[in-house]
Amino acid sequence: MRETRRTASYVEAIREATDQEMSRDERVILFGLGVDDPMAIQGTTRGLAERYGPDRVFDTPLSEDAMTGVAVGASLGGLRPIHVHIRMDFLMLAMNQLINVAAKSRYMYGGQVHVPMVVRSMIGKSWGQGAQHSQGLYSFFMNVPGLKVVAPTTPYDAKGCLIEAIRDDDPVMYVEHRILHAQQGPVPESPYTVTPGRARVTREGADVTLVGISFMQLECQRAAHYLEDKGVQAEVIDPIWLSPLDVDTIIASVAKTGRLCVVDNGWTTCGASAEIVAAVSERIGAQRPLSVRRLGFAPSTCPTAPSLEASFYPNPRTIAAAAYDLVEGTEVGWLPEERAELTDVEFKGPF
Amino acid sequence: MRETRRTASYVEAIREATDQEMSRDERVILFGLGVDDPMAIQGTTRGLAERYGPDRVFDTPLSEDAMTGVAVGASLGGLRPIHVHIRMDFLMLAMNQLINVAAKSRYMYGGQVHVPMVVRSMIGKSWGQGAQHSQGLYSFFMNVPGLKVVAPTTPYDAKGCLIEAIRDDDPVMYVEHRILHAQQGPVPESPYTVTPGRARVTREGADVTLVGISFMQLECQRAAHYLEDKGVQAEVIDPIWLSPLDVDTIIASVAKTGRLCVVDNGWTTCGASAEIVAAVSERIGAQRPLSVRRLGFAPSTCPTAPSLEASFYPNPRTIAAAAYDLVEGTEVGWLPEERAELTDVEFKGPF
Amino acid sequence: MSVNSEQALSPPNLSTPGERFYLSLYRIRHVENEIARIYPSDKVKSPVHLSIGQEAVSVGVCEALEPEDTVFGTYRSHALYLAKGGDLRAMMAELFGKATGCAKGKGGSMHLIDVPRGVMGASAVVGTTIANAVGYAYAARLQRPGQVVVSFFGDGAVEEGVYSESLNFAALRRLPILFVCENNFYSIFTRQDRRQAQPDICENAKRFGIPAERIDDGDVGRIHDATRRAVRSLRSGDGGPRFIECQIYRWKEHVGPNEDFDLDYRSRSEAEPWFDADAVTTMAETIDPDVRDTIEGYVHREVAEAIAFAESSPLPDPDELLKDVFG
Amino acid sequence: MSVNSEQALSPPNLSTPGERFYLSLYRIRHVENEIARIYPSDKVKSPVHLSIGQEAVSVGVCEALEPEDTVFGTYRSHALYLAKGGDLRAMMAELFGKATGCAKGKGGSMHLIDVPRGVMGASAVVGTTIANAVGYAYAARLQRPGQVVVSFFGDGAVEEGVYSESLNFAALRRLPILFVCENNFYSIFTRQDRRQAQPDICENAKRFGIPAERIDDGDVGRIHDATRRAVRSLRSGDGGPRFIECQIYRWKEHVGPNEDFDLDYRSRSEAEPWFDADAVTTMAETIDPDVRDTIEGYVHREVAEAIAFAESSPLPDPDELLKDVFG
Ligand SMILES: Cc1ncc(C[n+]2csc(CCOP(=O)(O)OP(=O)(O)O)c2C)c(N)n1
Ligand SMILES: Cc1ncc(C[n+]2csc(CCOP(=O)(O)OP(=O)(O)O)c2C)c(N)n1
Ligand SMILES: [Mg+2]
Ligand SMILES: [Mg+2]
Repeated sequence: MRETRRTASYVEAIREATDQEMSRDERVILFGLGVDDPMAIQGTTRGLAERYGPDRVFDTPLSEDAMTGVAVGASLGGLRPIHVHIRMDFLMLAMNQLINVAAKSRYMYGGQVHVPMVVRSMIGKSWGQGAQHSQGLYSFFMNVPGLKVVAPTTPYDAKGCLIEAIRDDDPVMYVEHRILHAQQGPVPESPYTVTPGRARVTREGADVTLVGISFMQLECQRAAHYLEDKGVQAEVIDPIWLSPLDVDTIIASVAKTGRLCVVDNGWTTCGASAEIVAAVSERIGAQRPLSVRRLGFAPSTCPTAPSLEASFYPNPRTIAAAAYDLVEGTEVGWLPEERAELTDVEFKGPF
Repeated sequence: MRETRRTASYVEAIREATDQEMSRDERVILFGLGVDDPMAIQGTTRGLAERYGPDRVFDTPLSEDAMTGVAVGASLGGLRPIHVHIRMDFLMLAMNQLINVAAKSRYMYGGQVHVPMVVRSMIGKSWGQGAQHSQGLYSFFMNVPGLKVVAPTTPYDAKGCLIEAIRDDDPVMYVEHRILHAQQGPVPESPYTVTPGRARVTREGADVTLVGISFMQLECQRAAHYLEDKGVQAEVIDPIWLSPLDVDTIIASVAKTGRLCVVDNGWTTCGASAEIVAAVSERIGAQRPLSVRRLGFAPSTCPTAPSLEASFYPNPRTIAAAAYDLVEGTEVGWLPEERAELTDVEFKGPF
Repeated sequence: MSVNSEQALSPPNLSTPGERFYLSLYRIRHVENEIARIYPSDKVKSPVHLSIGQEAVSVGVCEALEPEDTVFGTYRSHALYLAKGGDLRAMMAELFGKATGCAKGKGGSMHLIDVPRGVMGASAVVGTTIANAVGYAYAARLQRPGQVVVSFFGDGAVEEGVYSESLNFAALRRLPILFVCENNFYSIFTRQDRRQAQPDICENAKRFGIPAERIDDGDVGRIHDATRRAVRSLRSGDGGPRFIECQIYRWKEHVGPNEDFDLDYRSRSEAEPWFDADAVTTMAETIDPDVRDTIEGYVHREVAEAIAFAESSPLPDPDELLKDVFG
Repeated sequence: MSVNSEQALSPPNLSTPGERFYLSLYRIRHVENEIARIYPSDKVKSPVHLSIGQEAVSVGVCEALEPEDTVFGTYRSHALYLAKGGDLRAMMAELFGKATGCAKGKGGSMHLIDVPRGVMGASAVVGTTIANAVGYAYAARLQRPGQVVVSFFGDGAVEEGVYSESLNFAALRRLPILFVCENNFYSIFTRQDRRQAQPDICENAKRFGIPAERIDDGDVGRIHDATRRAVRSLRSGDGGPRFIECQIYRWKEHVGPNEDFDLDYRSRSEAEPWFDADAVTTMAETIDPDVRDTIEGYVHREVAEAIAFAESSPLPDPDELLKDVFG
């Protein structure tokens, strides 16, 4: 990680990465519903339409399927498109082009072409987003060879991973979480990249390994604080890239702690958490008993009532509780008292 | 399992299940590209258009997205549609309606409606099906609460699961493998159902547990024969239903064998095999070391050249080899000689 | 005017269609104004896409429907839900995330439903309910001849592939469905002509051989008449789908309770003619003042009562989280 | 006529456009007849969707293109690939699953590609390449003004949502793309009027404001002329997309080498007029017999050589399986 004194938000990190790459490489174009409108995709595209003009930055019709096909075709034609979706849920309209075309073109054409596109999409949470505005469906993209998947947590990684994604010659699914947009953190001004397939140990500890994906990385950090009260030292890992996935770093940690809790922003069944648990078990499960646990969305559709929604998601306290159970080897029933400084900033509109 | 002396093919089992349910319940309708054409979806819909007329059995425009929405809407309107796709790959065009609408309607409308639809889709293999005609993508549907998923292997289960799916009040993804269509087996004539969430132990053994999904169930049976040569007794399990998934039956077996090899018709990353391995590790991995392994599609797009395609898929010999390594606890490097009677029937056109 | 609370909750007896229209229009406007008023208190923990300014479409169409006819809407469906007879208290409770909500607090403002009144739901993903409405119409034709289905959607939905696919199938099978495009000229901040190569939506519908008619002034009477003609043809059998484009104007921001003319993507002067043609005001002027008082008084009490109901209703039971996933 | 093998492999010098057309038409026909002949031997381990009977479309259009123009096709693209100049040996090797194939044996008959000749691929999922062609045209307009893109698709693709979405975007942004609908009246076994409420495909295209022209007789000259007019407009700048519907007839079964009139979904009498109007035969009659012999002799040798090349080529190296997934 580079040193820097500059602090910026996740939004600004994305904006700056896009801006720098667009000015460096005129093949980079940016499009999607709303990229040039007054909201500017939460500010992440602010000013870019003015700077690079309507040929390189443009709003589109409501046509996710075709516009994804356009991104593929533009890539084949020599451009490097960034296609933005304000909700990951909408990618369900683009699955044919993503799974059947973008992921496969290089291979099924025998390496003669490549598809250097980036698809940005956002996971919603809270404030009544509900059934169709809340899903984290990146496990679909992890499943299919030919796509890369990245879900940065910090502003630092937001910038470095986006630059990496833009420069990458293969399609990259770049996953943002709406609550992360407000995060502040160190972000070097000049361009830099964050290498695919390298996880980061964000906190060291000997007792239990917490792997937190995207927004759940923050929740894991908070959970680690709660666990301190019980004398439990959690090691926390941010995979950053989900495909390629850095299993080695996770295994090194679990080899030490013997306990793994993967906390995801999606459902657990066949999810990223299933993959991580399975990969670890496959590699080192024969050597010693392993206490593993997945946490993610409750096995239901996301409800809108805040009282229900609260228990739909893992939170720092339930994560701490699950990790503590792993450490104790039994269901202890401990749930820490809520501490104000460890409460998540509530996301509130504009929608 | 019911006793019967009648033998029938997988194709006939599907046809008969559909026929019996359509005659029992006039709300059942059947549609999809080609259901009333001379190929009759490999024969699975033969004669039904003539018998039930064009209002209840109909071909459709090439409009997978809308026709899936039509199935949802017809369900809301009181019908029980069966929507057929000759390739699972084409479901990528229908993901919005499947994931965002069918799976969620009951919940997001507070239980006031339900969506009793069945989606039949087929996985292709061999004979140059290639990149876009070969995928087994059911892990996507397992991931999302609100959908049931079934992948029957035998003609017996093909019939019983389809009847169960049609009678089920929730959307069911019914997955067929093209190579299974030719399978023969006992199929009782009168209607019966195969209960969701119950796996079947198809062969008993004490040394290693093989879980084989859909067509890979056959390959696991064959692998078990190869393993006998090494004195290894494999226990083979067919999960039948992938959602709800019967983890208990698998765990009971692994508790006995200490070794688990899951063989799937899809990619392993975030696949059904990841789920099964993760669920087992989560439940009993803390008690004892577990040797677990996933086999599935190679981490590439499906190539057409037969020489490459052959190593894209697990086969009885590679399954046996992997299982033997689990038993020996190390990479032994054994690969059984091919035995003609254990070779798969090659699938050949009509396409 | 003083009534006791019993009376307050039974709707006034109205003698003319105009009065009925006014009740429905005024009621929707008042409900949404109240939502906008309450909104800053954060009691409504849900995005709200208000129909203020667009009420004439839902009212004009739904007044021409029978109770057993069925409608499908979008995330902007408060007006449609109410115009079709959807339960007001259940709607308010839904917005408040309460157990008594029309979706038990699980759906929110974007997924209103009232099955007995023929409101068959709404989607937050643009375009999806068009296909669902077509499928419902297929079922209706098979099982309940004479029933009419109406699919409401915005001008943005026309660009989605599912729209073309759905219209083709509906026309091919001559289904009893009325397509109503509520064309407010914008998808969020983007004008129609920046999204559609050929923005004549009626022409587009005719691509599928579907008779299409445009009402370009938001006149509730004209919308109603056009719907009656369409519904007559639909009910009588095999004529195939009909299409009405209603041009109309959204007064508030795309989502949320405020105006947004300061954002400069559209001008207040563009809106002025629509303010002037406001269906609620226009209709009010045609109603006898006493009847108007009765109507408005009734509405005020009904809405106040519904909000009180929503506020005092219990939260969903925690174990509701895992219910209704499967049957 | 006797030539040495060197000469045999360089194409004959042709003096008229008719001769050029004939070479291309005859060559495609002969290649596909050879594929059909070899097919029962199971050497071609791939589904084949033959264009026999439909060659005039690919030839008529591609003869009006420049080498740097780019085309996108479907799983039924042998004719398109060859007409645009795609490498024959690489195509045959691809069908045989060999390492020397145009996609190294990884794509098969349904995914032919020849980047230097401007054949940018083909998809087994109906409709998908339409959007890709539009995207390519977007890149072309930005980076290579004057380049023309052609999207080929069948009558079935018109029903897919992506078709409408793609035409709208192409028209909205006035992209340099020619849409060519190869209307052979069937999607597998299903006639167009059983799938499309309004089967006039040109009308449909015009709803997006795209000028559209129908060639209803499979005449290669008319197709060529229409394409030249369209291409002239596209190359000159901002006129926006063009559309040509070519009605044509598939002689063989949907997939595979045989006829299928015995299946009764269509009649031989429906096909007769198309057999009579066959572009290959018709064009042959206009060519000087000596030149014709030269052309046919060249083609026979070239095709035989290509098949021999394919047969003798090596299988892909086993470690190719995991290559080309990522760059
Ligand atoms: C498939 C899809 N794409 C994008 C969005 C984001 N979105 C929400 S509302 C909206 C505007 C749709 O405009 P229109 O159909 O005209 O309806 P209006 O809001 O004007 O009533 C958009 C683009 C969405 N919800 N679904
Ligand atoms: C999205 C999709 N749906 C269905 C199919 C199955 N299918 C393969 S070819 C074909 C026919 C398409 O007809 P048309 O576009 O007219 O092309 P033609 O085969 O006549 O050249 C169909 C339905 C497919 N490949 N892709
Ligand atoms: Mg609008
Ligand atoms: Mg066709």
